[in-house]
Amino acid sequence: MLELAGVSYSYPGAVRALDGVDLAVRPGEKLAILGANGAGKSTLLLLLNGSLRPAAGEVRLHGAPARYDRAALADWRRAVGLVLQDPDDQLFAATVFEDVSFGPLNQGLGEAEVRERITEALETLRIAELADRPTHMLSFGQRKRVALAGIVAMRPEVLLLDEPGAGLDPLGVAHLMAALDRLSGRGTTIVLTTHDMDLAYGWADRIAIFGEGRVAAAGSADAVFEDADLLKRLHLRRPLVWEVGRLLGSRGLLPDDAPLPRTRRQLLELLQAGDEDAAARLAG
Amino acid sequence: MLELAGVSYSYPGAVRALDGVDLAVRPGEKLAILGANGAGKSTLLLLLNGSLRPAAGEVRLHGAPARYDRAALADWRRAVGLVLQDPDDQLFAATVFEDVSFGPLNQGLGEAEVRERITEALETLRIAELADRPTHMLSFGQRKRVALAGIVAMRPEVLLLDEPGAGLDPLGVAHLMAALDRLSGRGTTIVLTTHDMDLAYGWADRIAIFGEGRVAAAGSADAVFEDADLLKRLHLRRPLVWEVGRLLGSRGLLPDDAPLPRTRRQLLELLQAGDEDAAARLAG
Amino acid sequence: MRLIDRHAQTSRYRHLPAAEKLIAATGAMAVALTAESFLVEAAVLAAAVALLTLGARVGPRDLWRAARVPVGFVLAGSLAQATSLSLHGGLPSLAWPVGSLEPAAFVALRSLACIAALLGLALTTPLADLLHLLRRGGLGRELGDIAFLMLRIIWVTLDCLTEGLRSQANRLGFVGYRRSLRSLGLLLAALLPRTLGRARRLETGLAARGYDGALCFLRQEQPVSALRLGMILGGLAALATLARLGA
Amino acid sequence: MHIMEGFLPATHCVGWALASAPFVAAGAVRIRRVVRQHPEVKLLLGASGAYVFVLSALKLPSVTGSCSHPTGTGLAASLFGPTVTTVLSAIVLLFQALLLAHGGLTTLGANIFSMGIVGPFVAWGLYRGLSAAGASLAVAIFFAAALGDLSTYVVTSFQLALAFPDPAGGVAGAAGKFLGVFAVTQVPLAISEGLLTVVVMNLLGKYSAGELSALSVLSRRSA
Repeated sequence: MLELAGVSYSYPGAVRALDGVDLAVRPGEKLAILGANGAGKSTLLLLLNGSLRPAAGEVRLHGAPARYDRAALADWRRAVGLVLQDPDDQLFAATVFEDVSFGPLNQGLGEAEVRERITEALETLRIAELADRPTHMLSFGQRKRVALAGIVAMRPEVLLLDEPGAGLDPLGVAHLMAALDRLSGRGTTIVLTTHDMDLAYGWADRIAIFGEGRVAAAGSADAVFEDADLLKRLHLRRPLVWEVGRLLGSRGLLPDDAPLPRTRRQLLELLQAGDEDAAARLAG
Repeated sequence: MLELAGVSYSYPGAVRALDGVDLAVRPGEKLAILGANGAGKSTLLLLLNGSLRPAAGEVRLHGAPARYDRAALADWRRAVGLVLQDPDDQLFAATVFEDVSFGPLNQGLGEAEVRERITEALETLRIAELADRPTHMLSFGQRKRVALAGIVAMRPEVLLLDEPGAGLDPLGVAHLMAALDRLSGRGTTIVLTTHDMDLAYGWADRIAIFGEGRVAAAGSADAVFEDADLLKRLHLRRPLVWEVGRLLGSRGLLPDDAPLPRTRRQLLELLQAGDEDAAARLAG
Repeated sequence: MRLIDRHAQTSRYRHLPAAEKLIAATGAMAVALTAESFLVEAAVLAAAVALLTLGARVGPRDLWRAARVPVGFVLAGSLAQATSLSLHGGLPSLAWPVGSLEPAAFVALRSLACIAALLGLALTTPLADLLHLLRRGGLGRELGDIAFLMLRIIWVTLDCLTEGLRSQANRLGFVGYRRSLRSLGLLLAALLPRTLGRARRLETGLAARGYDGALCFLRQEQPVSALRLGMILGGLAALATLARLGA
Repeated sequence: MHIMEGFLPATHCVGWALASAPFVAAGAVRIRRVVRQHPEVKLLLGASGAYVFVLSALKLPSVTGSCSHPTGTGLAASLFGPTVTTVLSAIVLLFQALLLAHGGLTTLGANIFSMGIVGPFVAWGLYRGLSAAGASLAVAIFFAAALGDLSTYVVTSFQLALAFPDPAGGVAGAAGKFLGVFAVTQVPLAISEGLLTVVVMNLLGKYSAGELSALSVLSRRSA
């Protein structure tokens, strides 16, 4: 539904940020784009929603080459929402309610519909109680969620998020990821960038490894994390849960029928279950 | 050497941020202050270097109550260096060299001494090659290290760091922590705040758990992470390495003589060693 | 810097329509400025302070901190007004002319009354609410949008400034006059590109939300209540009557 | 230096508001035109105004050891041009009245006249004049900023003197008094502001040429 074909991009006076990127986003999927700081992940998202125009190659939206005139961009942004890393780059109004209303109003919706969208977006992010609060008195984590609500209220088909977990504590990340799961459950396609391998591993359907200006590997987590040399070259490391799960599995310490754990919780539960198995065996 | 006794602090017109904090920093130690976002960790650091003045209680420096006149503050800051979270707020000069020279020059050192300090600080941070680079063209991770170098060049006895790992990818964190270890090896006392439990567990000599406006627990990692209820109440969770290590230990899956793993690397090595043990036993 | 705003955002009166509060405050100022009796000025001052401390529950300490600078100016200005400067044998000398004290005291009291009325507005009404009124009342779309953006960016930039000052203080940047000036210069020179960069990124961020040059948003505001408006106008009328009777 | 709420008589409030109105209106018309030609300038202006506000909230050290706020008119006028600065200053003064209780609503017109009109135009004129006369950049900027600050203060004293003439010395005598009362802090402050502005413009010229040229769309006279 959203596709980059051979896309290159350079910032004026700087080295090439993207160098022949191929990437196709599939409808309804949860795609994580992994890469080190400065690898160009943000640039990639800006190209995916038309904020930047490729120097070479093509962006395709619903199969057709993207156009960059005003009307086309407006449609594009209706379909593809982008949440930037720093919420202060996206918030402008004095209160949360006012701020979230901006996108839906720009879509030309009526007041009743806009109100409904706001209520729903705040509800999805579990921040209904913030509606009335001034944006400049929110914590960083709250601002992050408000910035996301501002896009969610526009009901895009595809949601792009730049480092959604950056700067949040574990609880903040958990809240945010839970909201993304609710959106995904309703059919929204979600693409996020991160350098947190465990976050990506626990959440994504599909993972794209990004480095040296292009997508170096894309596929299931298991396939992608197999290539140790590639990860090393791009200064990435495997998720800890992946590593521990593999090692435990290879030693036969996990229940045979269980799939490998993908999240911290799954790993710990499996370990505890193993504990009980062993205890049961001893007792039996 | 640096001590908070019953320290309270409120921001004007807002709720109490700190409420009777007791904390003593010991010479030469590596102390991690753990707490959720917004718990008041940054406020605590600002009190520790005299940037904020307690509403109640006392800060003690080398055993004597701290004074807040100009001369005393200058001495204080010579002894206690604070690195803030966002490097962009801390870099002013056009080049890395000039920026790092800011502190030593303000200390009134001669040019030769200042040059030496800069060279040493850049060397410690492994960024000597950046000396002539314009600060605004550095990556985020590089800017973080330059901001740290600016304080390191002042050779403080105590180094305070606010969320040094925030926003960095794993490689960036590894570089930064390696630099902190070099400083610690030279006798610098280091205090950092973080919400990354694994980072704290792998690095610190001692851990203080901060929440609800005070230090709720302080001591060795093992003692501090024992109290599951406290951690839960403060929205913290145990380090994954700690959890996995414990569970493996309790199942007898780690070599008996080895201490529990504290870092990702130690954990994986122990697991692999166990693998080889098992293999050896099978072969034997 | 944030003291007044914090009160405004958390005030009990925050949700009253800004128009009502603006009418009350500017009405009180108009009465104070046109009245010529000490009694009326004192009544405006007392009413505003009472509304702030008893009604809006602003603590006396915070009220004083908010009023400190303007009150200082009023005292200095009135002192200058009350004295007379003359040159005797080439040396300037100050004198207290007979009858100069009363008019100076009156101006001081009038000014205090108006400052209290201003604080009555500022401590209960977020600035953004007043900007809405102005935008509707003829400030124009462009200027209104610019004022809103200013307000938003001010908060973000102030955070940068505070952290920057802190960081420079940590590195002894304010030891001595020359170093202080140099440090502030470095800070301001670094802050301009940062602030302009913020504007560029905000443009990208807003474009992602369909920004096409106009800032539009829905407001949640209580409608103006005829009862409250009547009470405000009644109070102002009483003060105005008092002024006429006193004159 | 702001005239605080309620200090000027009603007639003077109205008078100064009327005196300032045409300048503000002219600036507003220009801003509207620039914004319509270059829509992206709206955000640039918002950021510029925020910068002017934050600048004026800074505590400036003075040679006497006392601290006060700079007017920022010299720096703002050299960055954004005097017409745009007038409008931005007007909004800044409104914000200061409502966020800091510095200045006031009734005295807004008088304060705009001194800080938003006379200060920037004096600074701009001096800067252009001195540059044309061959003064070095630093000298031109120093006098523009220092005298821009000082002229603001002189105008304020004059405004106060007009409102409260001295029984013996008349308006001139009163102006002397008000100048005297505030001179202790203001003259050293003007010198500090001049020096600071030199440092800032110097650094900006060296390292932020790109940003300065982005701002030229605001200060260019032909726009």
